[in-house]
Amino acid sequence: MFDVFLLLISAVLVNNLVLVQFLGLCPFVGVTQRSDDAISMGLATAFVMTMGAAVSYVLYTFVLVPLEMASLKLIVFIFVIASLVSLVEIAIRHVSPVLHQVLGIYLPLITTNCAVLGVILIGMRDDLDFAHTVLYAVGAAAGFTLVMAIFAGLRDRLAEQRIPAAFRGAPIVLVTAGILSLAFMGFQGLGA
Amino acid sequence: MARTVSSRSTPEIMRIVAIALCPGIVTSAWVFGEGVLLNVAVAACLGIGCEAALLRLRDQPVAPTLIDGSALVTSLLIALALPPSTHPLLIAFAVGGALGLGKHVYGGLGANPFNPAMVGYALLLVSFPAQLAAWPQFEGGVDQVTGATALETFKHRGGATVSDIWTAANGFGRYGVDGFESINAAILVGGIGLVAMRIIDWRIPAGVLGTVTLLAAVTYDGGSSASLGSPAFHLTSGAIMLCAFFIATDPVTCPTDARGRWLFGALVGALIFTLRSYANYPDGVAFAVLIANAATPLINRLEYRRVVAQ
Amino acid sequence: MNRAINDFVGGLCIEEHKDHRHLPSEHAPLPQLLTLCLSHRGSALQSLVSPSTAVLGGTPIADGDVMLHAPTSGTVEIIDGRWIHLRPDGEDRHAEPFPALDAHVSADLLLNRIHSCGVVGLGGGGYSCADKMQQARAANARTLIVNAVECEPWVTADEVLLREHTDDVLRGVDSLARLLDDPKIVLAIDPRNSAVDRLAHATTSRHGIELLAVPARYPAGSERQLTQIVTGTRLPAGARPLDVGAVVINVATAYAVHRAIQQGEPLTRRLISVTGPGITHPRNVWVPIGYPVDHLLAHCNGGTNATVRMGGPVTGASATSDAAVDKTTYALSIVGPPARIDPCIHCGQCDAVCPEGLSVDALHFHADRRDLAAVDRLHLFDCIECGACDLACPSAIPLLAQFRRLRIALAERADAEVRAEHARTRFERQQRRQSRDRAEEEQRRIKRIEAGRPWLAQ
Amino acid sequence: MSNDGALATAWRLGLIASVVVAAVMGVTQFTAPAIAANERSALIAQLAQLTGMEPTAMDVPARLTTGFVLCSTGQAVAVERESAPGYGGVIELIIARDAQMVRGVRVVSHTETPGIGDVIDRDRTPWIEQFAGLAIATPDAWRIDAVTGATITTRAVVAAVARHASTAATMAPPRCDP
Amino acid sequence: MTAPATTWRSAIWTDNAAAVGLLGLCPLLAVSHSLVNALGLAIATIIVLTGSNMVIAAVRNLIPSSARLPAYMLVIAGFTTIVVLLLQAFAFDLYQRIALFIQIIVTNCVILARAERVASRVGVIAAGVDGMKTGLGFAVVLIALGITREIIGHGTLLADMDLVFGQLVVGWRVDVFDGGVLVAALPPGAFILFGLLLAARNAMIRG
Ligand SMILES: Cc1cc2nc3c(=O)[nH]c(=O)nc-3n(C[C@H](O)[C@H](O)[C@H](O)COP(=O)(O)O)c2cc1C
Ligand SMILES: Cc1cc2nc3c(=O)[nH]c(=O)nc-3n(C[C@H](O)[C@H](O)[C@H](O)COP(=O)(O)O)c2cc1C
Ligand SMILES: Cc1cc2nc3c(=O)[nH]c(=O)nc-3n(C[C@H](O)[C@H](O)[C@H](O)COP(=O)(O)O)c2cc1C
Ligand SMILES: Cc1cc2nc3c(=O)[nH]c(=O)nc-3n(C[C@H](O)[C@H](O)[C@H](O)CO)c2cc1C
Ligand code: SF4
Ligand code: SF4
Ligand code: SF4
Ligand code: SF4
Ligand code: FES
Repeated sequence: MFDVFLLLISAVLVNNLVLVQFLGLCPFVGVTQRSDDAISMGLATAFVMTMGAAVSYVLYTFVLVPLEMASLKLIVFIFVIASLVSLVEIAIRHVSPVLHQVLGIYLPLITTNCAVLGVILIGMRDDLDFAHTVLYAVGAAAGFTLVMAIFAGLRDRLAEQRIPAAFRGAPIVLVTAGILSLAFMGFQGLGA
Repeated sequence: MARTVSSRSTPEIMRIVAIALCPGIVTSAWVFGEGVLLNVAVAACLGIGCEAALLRLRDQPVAPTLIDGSALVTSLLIALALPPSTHPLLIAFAVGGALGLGKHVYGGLGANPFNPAMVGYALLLVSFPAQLAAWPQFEGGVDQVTGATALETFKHRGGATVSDIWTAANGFGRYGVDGFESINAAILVGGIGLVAMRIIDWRIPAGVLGTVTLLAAVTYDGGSSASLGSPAFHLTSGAIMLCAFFIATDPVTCPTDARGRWLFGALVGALIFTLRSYANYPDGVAFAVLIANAATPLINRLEYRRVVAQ
Repeated sequence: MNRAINDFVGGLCIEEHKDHRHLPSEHAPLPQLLTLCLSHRGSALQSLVSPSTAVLGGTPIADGDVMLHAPTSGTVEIIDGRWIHLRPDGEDRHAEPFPALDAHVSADLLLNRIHSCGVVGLGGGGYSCADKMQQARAANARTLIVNAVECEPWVTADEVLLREHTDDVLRGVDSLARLLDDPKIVLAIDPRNSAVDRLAHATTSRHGIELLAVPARYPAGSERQLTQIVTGTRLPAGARPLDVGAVVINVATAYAVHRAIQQGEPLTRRLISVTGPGITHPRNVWVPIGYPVDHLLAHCNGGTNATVRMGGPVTGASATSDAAVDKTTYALSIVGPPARIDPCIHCGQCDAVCPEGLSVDALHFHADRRDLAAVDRLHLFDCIECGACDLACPSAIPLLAQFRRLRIALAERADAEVRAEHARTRFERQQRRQSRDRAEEEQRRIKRIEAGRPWLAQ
Repeated sequence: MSNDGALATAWRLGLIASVVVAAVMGVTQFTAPAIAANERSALIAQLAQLTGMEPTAMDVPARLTTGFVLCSTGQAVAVERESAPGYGGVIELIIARDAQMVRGVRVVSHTETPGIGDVIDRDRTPWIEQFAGLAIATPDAWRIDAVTGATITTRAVVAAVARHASTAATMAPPRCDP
Repeated sequence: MTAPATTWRSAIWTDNAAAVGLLGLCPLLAVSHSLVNALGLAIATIIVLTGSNMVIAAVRNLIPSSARLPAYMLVIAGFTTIVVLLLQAFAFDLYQRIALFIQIIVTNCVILARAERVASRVGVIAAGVDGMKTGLGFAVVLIALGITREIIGHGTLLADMDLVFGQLVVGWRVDVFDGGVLVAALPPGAFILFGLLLAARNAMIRG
């Protein structure tokens, strides 16, 4: 139980996907202009991330490796993610049109979000078993959603007119992300 | 409009905050020697020079903005957070980081989302952690042997009990005479002055100190070696008072209304306790404040409301 | 005198600066020219006189939502559609007043008299007194609140009027009370007011007027806040006192009602404070409506139009160079040199004092960027323009002035839509606009995102 | 879209997929030996560094377990894991020793403060090489200075290695399996 | 058919996908703490971009328009895998340092964008050149950030270059100053320094 907690803390805070691992930065800087967009994107990604990690683990361990086709893993994972995104979209549309309205437009974007693939690959690199892979994915996804929400809040002040011209737009976004990442350095050692 | 009531202006507020830091500075100098005053002098000069340079770089009028005094407050807080006689280049790094990256890239006074002093301090701490651990061995205050502060000893307490740490650690006189307790007490005095003058909102220090006390009390087991420290230990060590009264209260970077401020104070307190107890850097203050700053817009948004029933 | 047991939220204590409260009122000499505006609270008045007509004081010269009378005898000189210029002949002859009405006339007669004497709210709002009472009757209002609070610093006109004409004001209140069905009458006043003793004396001999000491906090005199103090009910956004069965009447209005009913005299002059930090001798002066501001300032040895505000120093708006006193001008405030303005430090003082609980600093932030949608969302239109935020702001940011400008901008935008869509109710229009905006924004957002690169649309 | 169209699309996509998969598998076949060799020589190089020996490919087992004995030119060296409670968490070590002495120590993973505690990382400083050649029987006589500023980290490592050594000294020395 | 006019100047300076569009940020920030890593990733990215662009251009008439994206993704993933395998075979040490982010080239949005916008419309050569240009733009940013972070963060320049260029360049390492400012090599430094570089670029463009 305790190590589950530690794994989650590590994935959410200490080794935060975005701020420490550098994964999922495109949506982080791209879809955080509005809070509700950011949170919806975070949730949609979280879903695909968790499912993707689980399915990929199974496919890799029980299909690719026995067939000695491990080197096809990138191709397979990318298609797992893309199919999941489509499946999820269809499923959501049928089950809950409301949810579909909220998440629908973000789903296609997730295919090129490297965080999803990154989480799968990291789980594999660290030799996590199935349960830990899924747990790690849940934690990473939660960390992703958390910083999406935080950053969306911060962006209001980044529209301040007094920001020096050279810093407007991307530079100030990056500096702010840097300071946020600096703040997250404080979690170093937590749960270790 | 012209002022019709004698409320204090922003520059006056900044000056009063700087003055309220003086008991802390003096006590710190008494405890750790004149190296503290050197820090303060260097930081203040660098801070004002840096602010002027940045204003010029931004094509802003220098003189009127310089006298708003916020750069001075930033510099003094940095000076107090550093070990005595820190190398001027390191101070320059922190002050430059604070005013440049922490404040002026966002457009100067009032526009920054993060506490500038803590941005500068954290940049320095992460870059030169060894140099920032160099607090002088404190007995007599002169001999410049470095030693672990109580918080570091606490961090890696091995078999030591809380009271071992208290008596053994550098700068701890256990209630009273010398060390971090007296510095924290002096800062508390200045902080209470600010509360009394209504320059800071009492809810923030109350939230910070209350949460730290509460968490420490709940987890306190009588002081065994596995304890996370007693409430008294947490309330007298490190930068806790500085944080509660001077840092977390920076109006620019904390929420604007009462409920938000309670929440913010509690968040800072909980983070300090957690980071002190479990994370790598000994005093989690800077990181706790920066993280809470990041949450401030969200907290404020909770409060975008009308009190009136619609 | 009773102390109020209820209080309003927000607000702040300020220094009063009311030493001139003890001076007797004065009379201003007739000026060369009176300027009377042909619009009242945004709606036009029809002129009843033609150019170069000679008129007597008290002659009706314009009609519309309210009536306007000539303050003195003289010649009507120019009418350019917006203004009537009256050049006094210096003799100050007056037309025959209406007959006094006794205590038993019908309510309709009373209301009629109040209307034909041009009585409007003199507390600053300027709403037609007859209309307000008519509505109060229709809504069966049970509480009549007489507003003698005068919470603006530096302003003492109501106080001096109340002290010098205590009984007349109370008679006016009686007349108004007669229009309602045995209402509870509350005279709300700041306990420091110099008329308190006389009032206490005068009200002991009467029944049914409660003298209530309100909290000495700005803006206790604002009707929404005052209603909460008196009734204990906080008014919801957009509600008026009448919605909780109360009607609020200013003391000067009550006095004007008395003059109209018992003296038959139209409203053509009022007592105003010429005051503020920029003048050596603040005082209270009776002036005819239409008195040019520059003339009055010269008479009182203070300031120029550039430094004067129409109204109190807190809520008053800057005067134009040709401004003149109108019925709602309760003070002219000469302000000192402008203070140094610092950036907003998000200290939250303004939010803490805002009696309407607005997120003022957020409003300011979005107002700076002229983000009209955001300020609308943050309830700019619930701002009562009290200026408490200005008083609290350590950076001396002119928040109220900014909000007023913004409201005008928003109102103009709304006006443009009204013209485009013809007459529909504001409610419906807003509803539709909101849902359309939402749909359009959604469309745009979907397009942006479907382009695969929402982040490029910085 | 008509069925024909869909079918054609599927066919063409299938074709592209087959070509890509074939290409990848081809390159896999082509590079597999080199990659395997690289992986092995990297491992061997690491073991050489750790133990101070020059093991040949034949000496190194195909799959490493957490503890194993490396045999090279008749010498037997035990390579084992150990952990130390550092400043910021657990430090994972790998220790090589023979019957008499410590052959080498490396840090596998740690969460010490960057810039302070990471002196133990061979990529940063050679501090950890001091252990090579110390007698396992007499850990008390080791003279390894703690690093100022990283006292806790370095002491923890020294203590862990010493503990490991003294336990090892009481056990049977590593032997080469026939 | 004329190729979409992407000039070298626009690909590298004015419309640089990484600098202007903030696309493909993850690998950029993650591997730029030293120049050698940055170079390694830059070269790999250029190869994938150029290769996939050329292949897609070559088979563009074969690709059914309704299944464009899966087809592009197939090609890109195939190319990335091949580069991964080649690196493992011929530059193993380098690969080990940047393994994760080499694989993540698959999801680099710039590559997909070029496939869609250019490779599907022009000839093989033009598509290849476009891929080179775009890749070079990415590489320039990577290298600039790599240099900055290596100098500030480690106080060195060109350290470990042998991982890319072999034994020839072992002596190239320059020690600029002692120690370095650690934060530059850590995650916060990546964000902040890239922000500062972009600000400098903005300032230069504005003149
Ligand atoms: C901020 C503010 C302060 C006010 N203060 C007073 C006051 O002190 N006395 C007063 O009579 N009216 C004051 N008013 C106007 C009252 O809200 C209200 O309009 C008036 O009392 C109604 O009476 P009337 O219609 O007779 O003018 C204030 C309004 C505002 C917005
Ligand atoms: C799932 C998905 C993700 C995409 N992500 C990106 C991206 O991150 N950046 C990008 O430029 N194009 C991306 N594209 C491609 C765009 O949809 C679009 O085709 C490309 O930007 C060319 O559009 P334009 O010519 O209108 O600029 C993506 C496409 C898909 C299907
Ligand atoms: C930010 C910071 C990080 C630290 N990190 C470590 C560390 O990783 N390892 C360690 O042993 N000590 C660490 N310390 C502890 C101090 O360096 C401490 O002063 C030292 O370990 C004990 O002092 P001494 O070496 O003079 O006995 C850290 C201290 C600070 C302030
Ligand atoms: C009560 C109070 C506390 C302050 N605390 C800080 C602080 O912790 N750090 C800092 O850089 N500036 C502080 N300042 C100064 C100033 O508000 C700060 O530099 C702004 O963030 C600059 O925009 C403080 C000012 C006041 C009035
Ligand atoms: S301003 Fe507010 S807090 Fe201060 S004295 Fe007045 S009521 Fe009390
Ligand atoms: S306030 Fe001035 S402009 Fe408005 S109606 Fe009155 S006199 Fe005319
Ligand atoms: S002027 Fe408006 S915003 Fe300011 S305190 Fe008054 S009601 Fe609130
Ligand atoms: S009182 Fe002034 S400085 Fe403070 S938050 Fe409000 S506007 Fe900003
Ligand atoms: S490169 Fe990571 S999300 Fe685009």
